[in-house]
This record gives sequence, C-alpha cells and structure tokens, in this order.
Amino acid sequence: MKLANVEIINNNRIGDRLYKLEFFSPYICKMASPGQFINIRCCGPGQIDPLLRRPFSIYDTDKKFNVATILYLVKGRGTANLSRLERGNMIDVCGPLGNPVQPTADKILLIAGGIGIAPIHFLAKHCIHSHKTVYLLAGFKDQNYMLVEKDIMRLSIDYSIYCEQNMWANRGVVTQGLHNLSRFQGYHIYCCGPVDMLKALQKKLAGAKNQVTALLEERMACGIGVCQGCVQKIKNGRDSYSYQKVCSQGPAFNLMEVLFE
Amino acid sequence: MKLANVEIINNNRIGDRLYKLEFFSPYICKMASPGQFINIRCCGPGQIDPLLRRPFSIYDTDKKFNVATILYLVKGRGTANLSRLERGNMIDVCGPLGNPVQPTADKILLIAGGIGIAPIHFLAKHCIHSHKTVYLLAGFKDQNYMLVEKDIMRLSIDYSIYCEQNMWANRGVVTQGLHNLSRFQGYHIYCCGPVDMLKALQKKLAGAKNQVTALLEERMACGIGVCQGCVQKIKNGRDSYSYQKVCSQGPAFNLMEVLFE
Amino acid sequence: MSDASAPNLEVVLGDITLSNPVISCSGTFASGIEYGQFYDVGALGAVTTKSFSLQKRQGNPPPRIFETACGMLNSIGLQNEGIDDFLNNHLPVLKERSIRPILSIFGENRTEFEKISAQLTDCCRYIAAVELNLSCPNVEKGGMAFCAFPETVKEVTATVKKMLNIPVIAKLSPNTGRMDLAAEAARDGGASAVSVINTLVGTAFDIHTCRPRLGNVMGGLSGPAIKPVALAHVYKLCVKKIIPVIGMGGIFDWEDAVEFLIAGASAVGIGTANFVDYFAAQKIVDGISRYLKEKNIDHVKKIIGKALH
Amino acid sequence: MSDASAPNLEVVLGDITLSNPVISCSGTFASGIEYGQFYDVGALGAVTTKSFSLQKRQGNPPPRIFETACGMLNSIGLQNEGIDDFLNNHLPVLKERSIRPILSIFGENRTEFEKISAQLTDCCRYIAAVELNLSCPNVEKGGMAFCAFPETVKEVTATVKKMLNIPVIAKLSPNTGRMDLAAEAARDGGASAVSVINTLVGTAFDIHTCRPRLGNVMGGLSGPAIKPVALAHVYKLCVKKIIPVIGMGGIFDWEDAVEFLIAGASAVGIGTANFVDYFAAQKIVDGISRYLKEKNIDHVKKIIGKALH
Ligand SMILES: Cc1cc2nc3c(=O)[nH]c(=O)nc-3n(C[C@H](O)[C@H](O)[C@H](O)COP(=O)(O)OP(=O)(O)OC[C@H]3O[C@@H](n4cnc5c(N)ncnc54)[C@H](O)[C@@H]3O)c2cc1C
Ligand SMILES: Cc1cc2nc3c(=O)[nH]c(=O)nc-3n(C[C@H](O)[C@H](O)[C@H](O)COP(=O)(O)OP(=O)(O)OC[C@H]3O[C@@H](n4cnc5c(N)ncnc54)[C@H](O)[C@@H]3O)c2cc1C
Ligand SMILES: Cc1cc2nc3c(=O)[nH]c(=O)nc-3n(C[C@H](O)[C@H](O)[C@H](O)COP(=O)(O)O)c2cc1C
Ligand SMILES: Cc1cc2nc3c(=O)[nH]c(=O)nc-3n(C[C@H](O)[C@H](O)[C@H](O)COP(=O)(O)O)c2cc1C
Ligand code: FES
Ligand code: FES
Repeated sequence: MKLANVEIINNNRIGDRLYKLEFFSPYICKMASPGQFINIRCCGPGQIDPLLRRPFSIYDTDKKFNVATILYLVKGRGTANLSRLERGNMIDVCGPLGNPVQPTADKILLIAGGIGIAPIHFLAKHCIHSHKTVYLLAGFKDQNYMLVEKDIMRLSIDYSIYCEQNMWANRGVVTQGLHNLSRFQGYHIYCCGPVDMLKALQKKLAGAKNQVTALLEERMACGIGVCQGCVQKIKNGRDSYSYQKVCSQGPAFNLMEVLFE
Repeated sequence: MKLANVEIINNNRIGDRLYKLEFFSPYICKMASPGQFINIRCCGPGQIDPLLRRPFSIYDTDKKFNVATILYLVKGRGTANLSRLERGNMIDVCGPLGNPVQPTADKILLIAGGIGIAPIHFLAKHCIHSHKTVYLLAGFKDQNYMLVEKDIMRLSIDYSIYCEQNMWANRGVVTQGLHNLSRFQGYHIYCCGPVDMLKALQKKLAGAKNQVTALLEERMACGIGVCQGCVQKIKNGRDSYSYQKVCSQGPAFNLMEVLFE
Repeated sequence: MSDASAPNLEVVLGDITLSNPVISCSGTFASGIEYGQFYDVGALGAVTTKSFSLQKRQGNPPPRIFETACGMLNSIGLQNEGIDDFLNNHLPVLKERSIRPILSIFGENRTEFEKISAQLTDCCRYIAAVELNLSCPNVEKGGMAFCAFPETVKEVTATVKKMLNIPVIAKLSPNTGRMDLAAEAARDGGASAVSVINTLVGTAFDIHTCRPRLGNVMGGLSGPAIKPVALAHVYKLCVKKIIPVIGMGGIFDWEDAVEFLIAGASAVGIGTANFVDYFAAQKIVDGISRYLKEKNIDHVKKIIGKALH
Repeated sequence: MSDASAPNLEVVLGDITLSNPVISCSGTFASGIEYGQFYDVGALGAVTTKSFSLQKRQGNPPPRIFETACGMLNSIGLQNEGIDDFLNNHLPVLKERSIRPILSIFGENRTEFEKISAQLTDCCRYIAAVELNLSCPNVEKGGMAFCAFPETVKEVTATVKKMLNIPVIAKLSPNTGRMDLAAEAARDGGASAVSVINTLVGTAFDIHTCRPRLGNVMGGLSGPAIKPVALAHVYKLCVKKIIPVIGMGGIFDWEDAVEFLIAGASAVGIGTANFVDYFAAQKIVDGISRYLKEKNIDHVKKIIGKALH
C-alpha cells in the first residue's frame, strides 16, 4: 500500500452520472488484486472540503501500459469533484487497500448489482486469467450501464444481464438469474451490490450449499483499519456478533454471516 | 446593487501573483462609480469553503463593450481559487457596493501604494473624464507592477512612480513624491494603499490644508452594512470616536479622522 | 404561493404563529431593511433584528471578522445605537413595510432588561415577539453569560413577559453547559420558544505576528462548521419536549433547514448564510415548500420532529 | 535532524519530556502500527493509543462515520478488545520498535480505572504516560462525562497516579461547561498535563429517510471545523497557567500546529488529519522545524505561549 500523486489518463462520462477514470500507476497495477480498493482525495488543491478520502474499487488494471481504472457514479460532492477532473490532472490516491479475494474453487459465479459491477469486473478478469469457469449475472436499473456491457462482452465469458426498466436485457432483477440454482452447484459465489440485493441473495441462498462471498461497502474515514469507522455487524458463533472493519478485515465477507439491520 | 452570475472574459496573470480579471456586466459598467467595490464568491460550484465573499475595487469599466475589470493580488485561498478561473467560467458577483467618490475640487492628487492602484486607477479615469487636473503618485515594492504602468500611461496624465527596489522608476517610497507639498496646494488628495503608507501620509499631511480622502480596507462578512464586521475607528469630535463600517459608510474616509491603532 | 396545491408552511410556537418557519437570525440581517433591496423580507416567517441594548454600545475593536474552515469568527461586541435608535429609526420603516419583527434585546443585568422593556410597552403590537439574547455577559455574575444560570434565565424571562405580555423567546448559548436546564427555566419564566444556538466561542492567531486575528481575541464561531453541534443541541432539547425550538447554526440551504425541522425545530434561523447569498433565506422558504410538494406532504408541521421517533 | 543548525524541538510538560511537540491523538492512530507502514512513527513526540477499557467493548452500531462541512462525526463508541489486548498484542510490537506510547484508558467508574491501572504496574517503563479519557460517561453519575465533575476528575487522576507513578494526562471534553475547573482538578490530582479538546457532540440526519446519519444518533465532531473552538479552550487554559496543555482539535498542517503552540499549548495532537494524509503528523514535525529555522528561533519552547503576552 502506498500514497501517491498519480496522473489522470482519461476521465470519461459513459452514462448518466457514470464515469470511468483511468490513471497511470505502475505500483497499483502491479500490486492490486481483485476485491481491493483505492482511497482518493476528492478536494481541489489546497482545499479541505470535502475532507475525507473516498473509496473506489479497482475496475481494471492494464499492466502493459500501467493504467488502472475505476468506474464510479456521481453521488455527492466528492464524486462530483472527481468528475470535473481532466486528462493531465493529478489525483492523490492510496492503495491498494483491503484484502485480496483469491478464489480457490474452479467454478465461479459472479453477481453484480449496479455499480457493484466495478469490483466484480476486475475479479472476473482475474478468474479467467486463472482458467476458471466463470458465469456473471449483472443487474441494472436501466440502460445506463450499456457501455459497461461492452467491457463484459470483451471478457468472453457466459453472462446474463437483468434490467428492471427496458428491453436492452432480460427484464427483471438479478436474483432472477438464480431461478435454477442447481445449475450453479459447486460454484463459489461472489457478489457486490446494493444492500437490498445482498439481503435478497442471503435469503435466496440460505439453504444452498454454495460458498457465498459478498464485497461490502461502509462509510470510511481512514481506509487502513485505524479508525474503526467502517464496521459491519458480522455473526461469529451462534448468538454472538462482532463489528468488523470493511476496510482492513474486508471488504469480502461470508454473506451468510453478515447481519443486516 | 445587484447579485449576478457573470461571465469571465479574461483572467490574465500580469505579474507575480498579480492578475487582471475582466468580466461581462452591463449592469456593473453602468452603475459603478470610483470608490466602489464588488464582492465575489471565490469557491467552486456547490462549494462552501472558502465561505465568505471577497471584496475587490473596480479597476476599470468599459461601457462600450460592457466589460468591468478588477486587478488583484493572490493572497490566500480565495484569490488563489479566483486565479484558476478561465475565460468562459462564471463568477458570482455582487455590486457595485460602497459609496461613490465624487470629487468636487478641480485639482486632484491621487496617491496609490501597491494594489491600492486598483481604485485609484478607476478614479483617475473618472477625473480625466470630468476635465480635472490630475496628478498621480504611485509606489510599488518592485517591478511587479510594470504592466500596470502601461495602463497609467494610457490615461495621459502627469504621474510619478516610486519603487523601493530597482531602477524602473524613482527609487524610494511614494511619500517622497510629496517632498514639495506646496506644489499641490489646493489639490484634493485621494489615497489608497497599505496601512503603513496611510499612516505616513497622515503624519506628512497633518499640517497641510489639503483635503485628504483615504480608501480603506477591512475584513468583511456581508459587504452591505449589515454585520458591522468591517469597522474602522473614526474620530468624531475632539475626544470621541465611533466604529464606522468600511463597506456602507466608506470605503472613503477623511484620512485625518482615521484612528489607526 | 396562491395555488391550491402549495403546501401549508404555517408553524405555531406556543402563542407565536408564523406564515412559514424561516426566520433571519439576530445580528445577521440588521433590521431587514438592507435585504429589502433584494427581496420582500416580509415573505419570511419573521425577521429578527440585531440585538439592542439600553444605551448605545461602541462594540469591540477591529478586526472583528476572521474566516475559518467552513465558518467565520465574529467579535462585533454587540455594537448598536441603543433601543431608542430602533424605536425612532428602524421601527417606522418596518411599520411602513408591514413587517412585524422579532426584536432582540440584551442587558447587562436584569434591571437593564426591565428598562428596555419599559420603553417597548407602547409599540408591542408592532413587534411579533421579543427575543432575549441571554448569551451576553451578566455583569452581576462576574461576566458569565446569563444562560449559565437557570434561575436568572427564569427571572429575566418572567420580568419581560410580565411587562410586555407579548411572546418572549430566549436565545441560548452553547458555551455554558446544560442547555436543557436553561430551556426549562425559560419555559418556566413564560417564554414561548427558545432560539438555539448562538455562536460557539472560538479564536484564531496569526502565526507570523503572533497576534490574535480578532481585536477582542475571542469571537463567536458561526456557519456550516457548527451545524452538527447546533443540530445535536436542537435534537436533545426536542427529544425532551421542553419548549418549542427555533433551530439555528450553520443553515446554508433548504436541505439544512429541513434537517433541523425533522430534528424537532419548529422554525429555523438563517444567519451567516445571508452574508454569502443575499437571497439565502428566501430560497430556503421556497426549497422547503418544494420538498414538501415532492413528498406529497400538505403541511410543514407533519415533518417537524419526524426524526425523533 | 542531525545538522547543528536544526532547531531544538524538545518540549517538557511537567515530568514528561518529548523529543518534539507532535503527538498522535487517541483513536485516530490505533497503536501506531498501521502508520508504521508509511513512516517511522517513533520520530513523533509520542504516539497516543486508542482508548482501552477493562473489558472488550463492541462499540456502537454502524454507520459510525459521517462527513460534515470541513469536519467529520464519529460514533465508534470506544470499540476495543480490552486492556489485555493492548498488553498482549500491541505493546510487544511497540517495544520491539522502541516506541513508548501514551496509553489511553477509560472506565465506567473509578473502580474500573483502578483495575486497569492494576494491570499496568508491570509495564510502566514501556509507557511514556497514561492518558485518562475523561469524556466517557461516568455510570455512577447518571452517564454524564467524568469531566463534568471536577471532584471525580481529581479522584480518578490521583488514584491512577498513585498506583502507577508514571506521568498522567487528563483528556478533557469541551461539552461539559467549565473546562478550567476540570483542568485544576486534574492538576490537583497529580496530572502532568491535560489534552484539550476531545470531540464536540454533534449529529446529522438524512432528510429523505428521516433517520440519523449515525447508528448511535449522537457522535463526536472533529476536524478543521472545530479548530477555532479548540484554540479558544487551549488559550483560556493557558492564560490561567493551570497546567501544561496538549492542544488538539482540527490541526491539519504545521501552520495549525504552530497556532496552538503560540496560543500556549506545550504540545499538539494530530487526529482526523491522519485519515486524510497518512503522513500528516510527520509533515507537521518538519513544518514546525522549518518555521523555527526561517524565523531564526533555536528552540521550540520560545514560541510556546507567544500569543499570550
Ligand atoms: C470498499 C468500497 C468500494 C467502493 N467502490 C466504488 C466504486 O467502484 N464505484 C463507485 O461509484 N462507488 C464505490 N463506492 C462508493 C463510493 O465510495 C461513494 O459513492 C462515494 O464515497 C460517495 O462520495 P460523495 O462525496 O460523492 O458522496 P457523499 O454522499 O457526499 O459522501 C459523503 C460521505 O459519505 C461517504 N459515502 C457515501 N456513500 C458511501 C458508500 N456507499 N460507501 C462508503 N462511503 C460512502 C463518503 O465517503 C463521504 O464520507 C465504494 C465504497 C466502498 C466502501
Ligand atoms: C473595499 C476593499 C477593496 C479591495 N480591493 C482589492 C483589489 O482591488 N485588489 C486586491 O487584490 N485586493 C483588494 N482588496 C483586498 C482583498 O479583498 C483581499 O486580498 C482578499 O479578500 C484576500 O482573500 P484570500 O482568500 O485570498 O486571502 P485570505 O487571507 O485567505 O482571506 C481570509 C479572509 O480575510 C479577508 N481578507 C484578507 N485580506 C483582506 C483585506 N486586505 N481586506 C479585506 N479582507 C481581507 C478575506 O475576505 C477572507 O475573509 C480589497 C479589500 C477591500 C475591503
Ligand atoms: C456577525 C454576527 C453577528 C451576530 N450578532 C448577534 C446578535 O446581535 N444577537 C444574537 O442573539 N446573536 C447574534 N449572532 C448569532 C446569530 O444570530 C446565530 O445565532 C449564529 O450566527 C448561528 O447561526 P449561523 O451559523 O446560521 O450564523 C450573530 C452572528 C454573527 C455571525
Ligand atoms: C474516529 C475517532 C476516534 C476517536 N477515538 C478516541 C478515543 O478512543 N479516545 C479519546 O480520548 N479520543 C478519541 N477521539 C478524539 C481525538 O483523540 C481528538 O481529541 C479529536 O478528534 C480532536 O482532534 P482532531 O480534530 O484533530 O481529530 C477520536 C476521534 C476520532 C475522529
Ligand atoms: S475506515 Fe477506518 S477502520 Fe476502516
Ligand atoms: S462587511 Fe458587514 S457591515 Fe461591512
């Protein structure tokens, strides 16, 4: 993990409030594994507001050209500032942070909801690289992520996309992709997306034998395990739980042990 | 006085930390008189830091093209932000504020120190326009204001420039221009510059019969006479004083009545 | 706001009824006359005047303003021309414009509050309420603020209430410990509401001259920086249901205002924001209305305290 | 820092001597081990650990963090694995790296402080000082913070001091009225210094869900927003010369740190800044040194309290 000022190669709008930011960083490209994230300062030079760094999953790394990519949605002031940056601007990035996800199973089912596609995309690439059987289920509200499908296609894996609103893809929510669960017997499932999706998956997969790993999000202050701000309630043992840090003990957790409120 | 979002026409660096900002505003060009200032929001869009507006004197107005100009020095965060703006960007401006200076005398001596040249330049133009006899004394620390001299030359008035550090102009401080005070008998004197210059002038002109008007500065919050934040201690009567608001009761005050601490 | 579908913005704080919950804060709006150049300040819920004292006060030496991170320090020192000035010069203009202000007053001791009130008896019907600035130093108690002493808060409130018999608001300071006790005392003295919060004590220094940034060394911190603190005070008072609260401190836009309302404030005060955007208070009225409309809520009272349950 | 012309940064707070005045704040630096990945934290004046309690504490439900204007709210709720964890897992690593931390501890009552101290008697020489987090609720006093009761502050301080006989620091809260009384009590109890300030109570709400932004509703405000308030507390204590002060609250860069030093603080604590710039504390040491050099001041002690005169 390192703190560095890196140069932006591209920061393109690829949908409504959806951007892809590419930056030059041999270090991140070398060190980053799926599941990890980076922490970006989103205020202008000499500014202190917004104060805290913002966490973003790694979407892709190109080791040949040393370009790392994140995919992000403009939510509030931090991401709005980010979206105004241009090629040639510098950003202050720390990473890679969090624990790498290292799938051991041979067959991998990836489930992404919305912007949750970001870490899932990087994980998919990694799985293909290590010759695993990969299936990807992605769900989006609308056709905003159309250009992301291009990246998915380029992975040359089996996938289905669910979309709530239009004819671009299968109509529905991503959990419908699991209607025939037996098809994914023996698959290790990795998922990332909104809490409602994760809750639905937890319910749906409750009886199943699959291992299910969820990549979680929580508001962060430090990103390096110091402040204890980013905790999730995780079951440990039958009736007990503990608050575990998403940044340094996650972001990957066994979905079946996550206690949503 | 109006609040308006105006378009920047030019924002050029003309010296070390010295900028000239031109913006399009028929309203300011029509309404602004010498001595008045505008109040600019210096944070980015959607930002609240830096919080308060920053006051700047009007340096020039071009009524033909409806372009108003300010001359400013980068001091802190607000002016640093301002200096990063470019042609085509919008800024939030309120003005004109403060009381107009309306010279009645026929002969006018203008004295400017450093960035104090900004309101003095606009006043000079106005005096020439109303066919007064004008003499301008300007003092600068170094040759940073060389390009400002060009604007002064263009006024076609008598002037002398004093400079502490080099050969560009008369060597010395601006008060030396008053060595032969009798030369300016009957002149109404207007001055603007650092407190030390104003104090020196107050001393030097103590016995003289000239009327002396100083344009003062003070940290401001509202700029419109509401908060009482921008006061200066002004003598009224023999032993008494009151705190008067630079924004709404000034910025012009009788220099002889200003009580510097 | 004449269309039938516009939400009702009226709020009631004890015996005070306001057409909408947006009030200008004392000291940040003068008597509203300057802002009248920009918009009709009569369309606000109320205009609170700068605090007036019995006699003219010079105020503190400059500099009086210093900007800090998302906030500002001020040490105006309550400069004002005295209550006479309000009665002779401000009130006539306000009357003419049909604006019934909340008049903010302060004294150095109970007697001064009494003497000011004595001068107001004739003009009570032109004033919506009197706000007692109890953050000012009580010289009888060694200069500590009035609100540090609940018993005094009660006495002063009761005195003014009795003399004027118009609504009284107690403005409380966050710098003196238990605000709940001060609020209870205000209620017991007959106040209709409390204004919460006044500025936080703060300071700043110049590291090159080693001099304070303010002539008076200490100042009051206001602006967005203090919003979380103000909200906590408002919430804690409202949970206890002591007395209606006018919430203030760092409100910059309608979202901030709604946040105070759902935290339990019956009305909100707009202070520092007026300096930055002269239309701030007006925009906040509109914003609250839009928010209610979008959520299909017909009356603002339905959101007051919504986050308390 | 070996060159002869480098200014001397050593500061003395009673019986505590630090190689420089820059300390990490409790709860923002864990035990310093994580930051050791970035730089040699042994080069700081001291590392203050997260506050430890007698038993493991789960802490508050998430969300625990919310960002505000130039500040942040946290409601960690003092989650920690208990003092055993410090002794078994953190201290050995620190020893190995020759770092003598300031150990922050807290209890729910005096007995708990006593019991923790009892566990520390054997390792005192590995600890530079014990900091008592007196902002935590005292269950014996209905949950109000320890520092609201000067008598309790004195008792607890005296108890710990007597048991351990190493330097004791009392960390005071700005939320409970008269800090000067708490500081005097700490001094009378035998403290070597006070740490000022802990976070300000604050909150925030989501105007769409009407839910609090923090699982615990109330949180602590830190960061640049609170700097003017922290400076005012530090200044007021230092003017009274009660006890050496470790100043903290919103320090983000070396200029901020110098501002606290000239306001009278003998040392400074770096908190939230560590989250934003992992090198913040180290940079601040360098910045103070550069400042002194540029001003031709050979010893940092010469600027401490310079703005007080
Ligand atoms: C491990 C991790 C990976 C993430 N990866 C991505 C990604 O690849 N692409 C993407 O678009 N977004 C991602 N997010 C969410 C992203 O961090 C937030 O959308 C972003 O911080 C919002 O900042 P803002 O200033 O625009 O919004 P604001 O709402 O103004 O943010 C205010 C505060 O809330 C925090 N915050 C808001 N939403 C979240 C959130 N969901 N998670 C954590 N903190 C939040 C911010 O950090 C900030 O402190 C990730 C979050 C985490 C924790
Ligand atoms: C009536 C008037 C006219 C002015 N005209 C000009 C001009 O034409 N050109 C120019 O370069 N400067 C002018 N100034 C000064 C200019 O306003 C300050 O340099 C500027 O506000 C500094 O802002 P900053 O954020 O860069 O500095 P910072 O130091 O970061 O500012 C912090 C705070 O201090 C205030 N401040 C700092 N210096 C001054 C000052 N000298 N006067 C008032 N407030 C100050 C700012 O408003 C702000 O609130 C004028 C000031 C006044 C009062
Ligand atoms: C410049 C200034 C002057 C003020 N004067 C007064 C005053 O005279 N009486 C008073 O009760 N409060 C006064 N206040 C406090 C405000 O009314 C308000 O309580 C405080 O500023 C918090 O709100 P804000 O953050 O929206 O400004 C003043 C505040 C400022 C900034
Ligand atoms: C996330 C977080 C956790 C904290 N935990 C503690 C703690 O355990 N004990 C303590 O005494 N102070 C704690 N504090 C308070 C800090 O030590 C410090 O007093 C405060 O944050 C002000 O400094 P700052 O503005 O530089 O952060 C914590 C602060 C933060 C932001
Ligand atoms: S963000 Fe600080 S511990 Fe995870
Ligand atoms: S700046 Fe507010 S009165 Fe002048």
